[in-house]
Amino acid sequence: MRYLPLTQADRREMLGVIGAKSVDDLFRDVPERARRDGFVDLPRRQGELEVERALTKMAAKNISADSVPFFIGGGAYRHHVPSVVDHLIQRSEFLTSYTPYQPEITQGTLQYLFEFQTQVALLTGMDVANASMYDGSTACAEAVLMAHRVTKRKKAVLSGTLHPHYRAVVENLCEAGGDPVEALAPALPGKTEDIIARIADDTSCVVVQTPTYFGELIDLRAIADAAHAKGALLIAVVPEIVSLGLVTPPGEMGADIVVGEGQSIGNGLNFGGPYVGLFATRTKYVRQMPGRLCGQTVDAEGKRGFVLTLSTREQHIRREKATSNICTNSGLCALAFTIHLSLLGEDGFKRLARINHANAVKLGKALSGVAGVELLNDAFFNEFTIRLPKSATAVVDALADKGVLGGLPAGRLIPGNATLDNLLIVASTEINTDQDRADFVATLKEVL
Amino acid sequence: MRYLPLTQADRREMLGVIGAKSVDDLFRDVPERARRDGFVDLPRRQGELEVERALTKMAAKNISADSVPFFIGGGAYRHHVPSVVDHLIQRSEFLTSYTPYQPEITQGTLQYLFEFQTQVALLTGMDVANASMYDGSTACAEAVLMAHRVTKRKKAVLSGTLHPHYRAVVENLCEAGGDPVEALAPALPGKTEDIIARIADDTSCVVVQTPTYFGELIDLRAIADAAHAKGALLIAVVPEIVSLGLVTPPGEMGADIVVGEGQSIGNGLNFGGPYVGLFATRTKYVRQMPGRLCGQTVDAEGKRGFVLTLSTREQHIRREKATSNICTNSGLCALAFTIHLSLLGEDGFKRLARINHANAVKLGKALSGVAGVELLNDAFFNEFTIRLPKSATAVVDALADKGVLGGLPAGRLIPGNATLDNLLIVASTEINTDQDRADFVATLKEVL
Amino acid sequence: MSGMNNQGRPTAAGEASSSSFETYTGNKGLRLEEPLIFELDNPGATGVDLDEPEGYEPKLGAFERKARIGLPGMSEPDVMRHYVRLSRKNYSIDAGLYPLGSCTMKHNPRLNEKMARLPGFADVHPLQPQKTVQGALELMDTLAHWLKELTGMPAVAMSPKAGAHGELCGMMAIRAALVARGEGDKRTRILVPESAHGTNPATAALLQYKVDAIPATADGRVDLAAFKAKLGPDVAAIMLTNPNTCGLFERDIIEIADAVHAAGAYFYCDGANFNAIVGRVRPGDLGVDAMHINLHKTFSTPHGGGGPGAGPVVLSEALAPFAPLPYVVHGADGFRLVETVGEAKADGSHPFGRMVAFHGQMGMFVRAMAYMMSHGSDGLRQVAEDAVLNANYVLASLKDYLSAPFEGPCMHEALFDDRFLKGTGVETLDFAKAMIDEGYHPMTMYFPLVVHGALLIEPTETESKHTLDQFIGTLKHLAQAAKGNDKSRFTGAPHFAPRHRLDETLAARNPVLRWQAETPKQAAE
Amino acid sequence: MSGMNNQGRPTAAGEASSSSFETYTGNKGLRLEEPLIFELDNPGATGVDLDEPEGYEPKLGAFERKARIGLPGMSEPDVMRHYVRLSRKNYSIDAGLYPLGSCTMKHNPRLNEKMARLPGFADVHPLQPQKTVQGALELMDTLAHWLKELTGMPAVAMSPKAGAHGELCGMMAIRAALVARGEGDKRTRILVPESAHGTNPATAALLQYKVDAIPATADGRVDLAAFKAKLGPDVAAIMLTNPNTCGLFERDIIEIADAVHAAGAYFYCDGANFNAIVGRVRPGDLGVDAMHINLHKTFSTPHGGGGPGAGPVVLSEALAPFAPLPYVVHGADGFRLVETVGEAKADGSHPFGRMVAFHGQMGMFVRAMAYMMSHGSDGLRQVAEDAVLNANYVLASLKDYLSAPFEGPCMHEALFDDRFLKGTGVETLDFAKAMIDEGYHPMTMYFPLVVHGALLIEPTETESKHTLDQFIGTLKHLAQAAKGNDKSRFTGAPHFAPRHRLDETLAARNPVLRWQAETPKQAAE
Ligand SMILES: Cc1ncc(COP(=O)(O)O)c(C=O)c1O
Ligand SMILES: Cc1ncc(COP(=O)(O)O)c(C=O)c1O
Repeated sequence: MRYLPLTQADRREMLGVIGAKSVDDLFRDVPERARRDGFVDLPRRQGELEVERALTKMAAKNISADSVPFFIGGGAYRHHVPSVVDHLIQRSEFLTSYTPYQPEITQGTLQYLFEFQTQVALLTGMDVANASMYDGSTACAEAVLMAHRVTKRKKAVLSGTLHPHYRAVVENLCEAGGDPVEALAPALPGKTEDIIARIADDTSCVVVQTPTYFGELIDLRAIADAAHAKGALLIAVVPEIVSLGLVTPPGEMGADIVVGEGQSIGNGLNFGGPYVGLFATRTKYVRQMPGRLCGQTVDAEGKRGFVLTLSTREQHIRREKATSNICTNSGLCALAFTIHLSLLGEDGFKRLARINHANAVKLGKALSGVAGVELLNDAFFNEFTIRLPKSATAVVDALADKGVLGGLPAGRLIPGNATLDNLLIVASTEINTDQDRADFVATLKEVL
Repeated sequence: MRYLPLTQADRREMLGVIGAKSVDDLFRDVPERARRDGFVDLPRRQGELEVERALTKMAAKNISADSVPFFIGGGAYRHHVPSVVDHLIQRSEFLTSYTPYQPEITQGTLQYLFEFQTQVALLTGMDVANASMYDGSTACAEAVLMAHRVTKRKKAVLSGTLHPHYRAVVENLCEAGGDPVEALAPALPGKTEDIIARIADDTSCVVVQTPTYFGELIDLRAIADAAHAKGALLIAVVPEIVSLGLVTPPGEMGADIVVGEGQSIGNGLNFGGPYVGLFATRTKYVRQMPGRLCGQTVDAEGKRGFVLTLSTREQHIRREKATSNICTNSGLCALAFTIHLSLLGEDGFKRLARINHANAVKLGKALSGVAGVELLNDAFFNEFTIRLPKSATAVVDALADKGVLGGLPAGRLIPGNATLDNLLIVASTEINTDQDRADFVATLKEVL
Repeated sequence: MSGMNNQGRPTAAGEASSSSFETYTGNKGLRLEEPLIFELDNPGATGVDLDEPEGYEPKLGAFERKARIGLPGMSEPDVMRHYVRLSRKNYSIDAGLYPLGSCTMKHNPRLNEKMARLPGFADVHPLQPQKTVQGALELMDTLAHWLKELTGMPAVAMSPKAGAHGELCGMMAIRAALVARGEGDKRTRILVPESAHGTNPATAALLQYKVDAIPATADGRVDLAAFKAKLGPDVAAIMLTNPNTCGLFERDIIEIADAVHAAGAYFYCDGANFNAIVGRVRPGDLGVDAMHINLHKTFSTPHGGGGPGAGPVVLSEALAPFAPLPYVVHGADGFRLVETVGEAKADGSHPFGRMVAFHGQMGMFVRAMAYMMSHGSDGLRQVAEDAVLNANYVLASLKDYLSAPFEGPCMHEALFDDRFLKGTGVETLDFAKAMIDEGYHPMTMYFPLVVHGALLIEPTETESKHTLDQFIGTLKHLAQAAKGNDKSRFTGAPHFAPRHRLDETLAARNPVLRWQAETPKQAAE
Repeated sequence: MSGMNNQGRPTAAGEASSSSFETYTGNKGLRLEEPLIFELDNPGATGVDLDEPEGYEPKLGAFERKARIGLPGMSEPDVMRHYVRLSRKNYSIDAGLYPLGSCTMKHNPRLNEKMARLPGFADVHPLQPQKTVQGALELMDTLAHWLKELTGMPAVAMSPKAGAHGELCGMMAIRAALVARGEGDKRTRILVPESAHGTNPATAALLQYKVDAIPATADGRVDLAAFKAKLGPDVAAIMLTNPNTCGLFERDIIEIADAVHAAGAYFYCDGANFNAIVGRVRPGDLGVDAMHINLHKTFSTPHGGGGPGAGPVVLSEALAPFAPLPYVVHGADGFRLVETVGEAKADGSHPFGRMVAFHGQMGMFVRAMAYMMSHGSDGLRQVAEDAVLNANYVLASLKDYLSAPFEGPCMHEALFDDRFLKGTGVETLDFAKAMIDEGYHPMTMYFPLVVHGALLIEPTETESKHTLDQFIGTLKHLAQAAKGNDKSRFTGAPHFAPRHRLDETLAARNPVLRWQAETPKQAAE
């Protein structure tokens, strides 16, 4: 088998050195009952050509985003990733190294993590960021647990316009730990939700997303003040990180913890994963942070170098007292993020954000020009919500049949809420051309 | 522009250091008449996304070999190249380094060239090989010039079953230098050509290809003896190097120089280039070889290392006295060749050759089962010639319309020879499945 | 062309001189220093060409970001060079043996990378209409089938993002099952061997369970008597790693499982070491109720310098109904992704909730699938056998030079302790750092905690005998050097790496976690 | 996991020790030794899984190969590691400045690599029916259009495989034109400046021309008077490089061209240095009859450690009819590839023959096309300006520290000589090798031949000012060190590279050009 270097001759020789008659001998500690001879009931080995053909065939059964006018967002966004990014993350030295526990021979990984942490802190307007979490939703749940540790309280209040999956992940983790969660009902764009009224003395944190599930931009300042007044923390959630090229960062609006989904920068859609969770906070809370932190130090010669640090927060040192159980995170996705953002730079990143916004504004205009279609948002970035004259799910299906992937029915992730049935959440990024928008509008007219 | 690091500020500052008022200043040696202000009449810069879209559209206008049952050979063969190969040749250190003129920091390139030279010598059964030529056809022409240098004669005799393009390249180079070339008429498989009769006292070399243009395997021994008897050299041409996994190498049949096309190993079809020319000969002729040679030596610490050597043969040292004008060759294609052959190894390479042969034999059987179709070859490797009841060009066109790329009409490269009109040269490699062959046969029946 | 570089002047080797002086650039040949991107900022430069949108009419309300963000400007060539130079400071599997015990650092086939990049997998949105992603769902379903067959378990939860996340998922399923039985509050204790990986107790703690440590026997396994003594009506589960972190198979595992079940508790198995038994032993035959599988270990998805990974969890009949959302079912009308509690209830299951947004690590699923299909059931069995053979070869070859706390045979990793260093003044850490000078990544150190100064070596099946022999020779040589009095070679190690030993104490005492305009550049660059 | 590696044991930096001792493996940290594949042979191992064909009935006649070939057996992981380790012994543009004069080592965008791998370009056979390759022919036609526009020439031959092959093609076209005029035998002399690249005289010699050297003036250009004196009825052509190999623009080029034409000869221009003028000066406006373009220089197709390249040749009206086969024409029915003399004659042209099998370096064409489209006419003009600006910046910054033979401004490369080393005992070669220790690839040395101990520096436009400043600082530092008496630093250089200076004399005296079972392995591995 091509991946296995040992030959039969090698095996014989090695068994001799070991002093074992056979390989079975080495498995003698396995209880009789559990030993299997013969192969598991699965296909046998295949050559590279065969595997490639089979998987290529499977992949071809999907409609890939690059093959149609594409407007789906909802927490994952299609952006153009420069070819340099994918080339660099495939460098053996990045792709096939482990967590940098031996800093003398992993400075490459450590330095980009330090760069990543700095970039995330700058984007979010916070003091410090960690070296990544699994994704935005788990980062959000970890933020809530961190708020509990900081405030020594147990109750989280979730905005109703938090991404429904994020809400479910937070609820799942908190409730498994026996901690109560209060989640509001979704308020549509335009309507403001009175989350401040829910902040009580036992509130550990308020979790608010901007842009919201519906694409609306939210003012966090008042919420931050109210939360702080009650000794609670404000956790801001940013599902589309590109928005921070154009939109006031939560750090400037009083957030105590900012979590986000970093997929938009450097990472593909990948049907939902792997993505990269962003986690930033204030310096004073550093020792309560989950996940890995890379720090600057010097070596024996006094040269600058980087190491994983403050690991007394982590499971491998603190075990049941750790701030989280996370170990493997999203290192390589963080590298892709860091490289793409380095390529963009200050000017490129802001321009990218302007293009996204401009495309969304153009699309919103075009769509609201369609009879019976209403744009609900006042202020948005690259995603917004429209009300259709009929079921959004039916419309999206019909659009798909005609070769347009036209958005996310608001009700798909919040089932059983009739007020959402006709709402369609639509995103537009730099990848969309005028032609894409024209096709969308034309096809929508057909199916309405 | 993304590839240009200088900013306007940089440019101003640098002009200051130089003491020039403007960039135009630096171009002051250009005659007035030839200075252009304004841009050449071509499109302006485009972003990566735009370029990618435009070229992807252009590429989509071609029928790629992977999308249809594919049976074309004729000097370029479609084989499966393991993914490792393409990954490794894209390593920055291989892809973006220059010719290894500074051996202390190019041992990577030099060692694989040494490995390549050894592999080529082993495959061809010769003593030494060079570090690659442009391709098989130019290697062939260079071999003839080398034979002229060795024999101090000027006349080459070319077999009629030498690949017509190779013949054209040899004739072009020789005639440009005023040297005569005698080329025989193509002898069809089965018919033996009496090339021995053409060998005279002024013959510098005899050039014979095996497998031939028509796929037939040729016995070189008698030709070698006859050539040597007259003081001429035998140049053997191997267009499908994979054949040497199964077929007696020219080195064992008395060839003095063996040239070949290495594309089959490690390199894609690429519509004809870049490919990699193989060039091997006997030790005694080394100093008459064209192209680069990598040799083993030691460094100041006595450690083994490799360098380019015998460069007194080359243009950069010997100028008009050089053995060739070649400078840039096919380094990276040679690397791909070396990696792929390393992956195959002795057993894998021979097995690959057997699979190719078996597939061709099966196909030959299947095709000759079609009414009116006749297989002409007695002994062949993975390519053979069939006679069709009508024009091969018409048949190939009809097959293409039905989604089968069914071979090379013998007459395409040898126009104006009526005896070839109905001959189709067909190749089958490890990429062909039983389904491919069945589709070919079925479609052929339809179009006949 | 630079053909003239030795025009008429062939270099003669001349005298070697291993003098070591400081260079002007700080570089040393191909060992290149590199500043931070922020120190390379060239304002106005960019590596991406984008045109300003025409007819730009912002609809941002009061939320326009005004201030400078502080991102550095760089062209593409500068960015390329920066990260290539950084990469060259890393060790990697592709460059050499990476014998980290418990990490299963095996060869990562590039075929898998290529397959994961097929647009049909890589460029598909998780929320597309399901009829447009049937191939993606088919891949998840096929991978699930392979995992179930290989483990002999009836169900699998695919969404966990890594091993620790899988542990959390499995323990949540256990908790849900207990709650469903009305024993949710009653069972508050989790038994965890001392040798367990840190994520086990950390996971239990996340669910507010009390962690109760089980001692190990002299032969490195669970102390059966002590374990049984700890069992009781308040025990929710045992979290056991098998093969365990000492690289040993838990001989009494079936008896343990039976006892756990008899006590009304569940058996969580940490499957990080599945590579040792894949294709030969099915956890389902051992009485396991839940086990995570690190696709980034056993099934070779690359570690990527710390992730991403994937941690699907196989579940027993008892736990299957509580599997989290989403999951794939195969109906007449093709594949369906069950995303909501409503749909699940209709299927008669009771998902405990959702682990993560969307559906899990699709990119890793494709890689693992390509890896499994390439090996097949025969190749996978060979994987386990060769992994175990390699580890035992290392153990047998070194046990007289280093010191081994336990008798063999071991499974996929060979464990040593620091007794062989006693009196040398060389510590486990120093010994490991000296391996760096020899061109090796050190093995796992100081884990598991049950042996002193542990050195845990996992070669994996993708190392050749040739490689192992050189590695073994090196360790023998270093062990001799340590016993001789060549101490500075160890305490000063590494001598030849891009950096000498780094001051981790300083880093923790005075944390510098991000670049700031005023950060002193020091030696870098 | 190796999380425990510093469990409770943060490393303190401890004392540095730059002791240098020999390691057991010969490796030094990340500097890894690697044997030859033949020394890694593991008989029976293979890196490719292939099944034996069933029903195998050979039709090989008497030609079955029986003996062992001698190829080593290796698994995929071993092959991967071998070549990754080798790669790490190389310098590359991606790792640092590569200032080889005359080589135009600029950034190689990965977009170009990606485009060249589109199946529609990479997986197309050169002999497919033309209707199935219309996109490929369109690309060739489009690239040809760009090359003609940029050079101001009416025709281009696309098939030459590299610069030298392009020279051959251009000279053949000239010869064909002369033959057509009946002057084929009469004109036997080619004028070539002393400063010319070796391929120029070598090419002329291949065509049996007599090479007649033209001297250079004190300011590094063609001596007009000497040149005119050499003109005559037996001169076939002049081969002139412009900008020339001293990095200077030939001020009198138009006068030279006129004189050549007046003498009935042709003007071949070596276009290897086109990067200096692309988008700003069109060779067609200078009276050039033929010029090759190294796509692997000006248009950034990667050098790949020595190739492949591509050398299309643009041709004047006078030479266009003689362009070789094949070529692409665009008709009503799409694109057509003219492959035969017959077809060509019908078009009224008289191809002199064929340079190569098939149609040229398609893979390079795609890369160059992507590069050109990315820059556009505006970006390409900027390329020339920045290339020239960078070179002049280096010249101006170093002329007082090194010695420059000619007055500026230069074009795309800055030329220095070895006068600044006089009396130091340090030779040009030693000075260059010392740059390796500083982390730089040396510049081109001892070329062009018209200056003594030449140092030819071509930074290209893709280097930032930041990079140039560090490079300039380094050269100043080394120049001072050479003038001081730090001689061993130079003669012993490189000290820190994977190898010390190599014995090229030994290599040539006793050539070992292939591995043989008995080759002593010596230090490697
Ligand atoms: C024994 C063991 N359990 C659990 C884990 C955690 O897995 P992950 O890092 O994927 O979260 C690891 C890996 O580090 C491990 O070695
Ligand atoms: C001035 C000059 N002419 C011609 C050549 C030959 O080009 P190539 O190496 O592509 O054959 C080169 C490149 O080395 C060169 O620098």
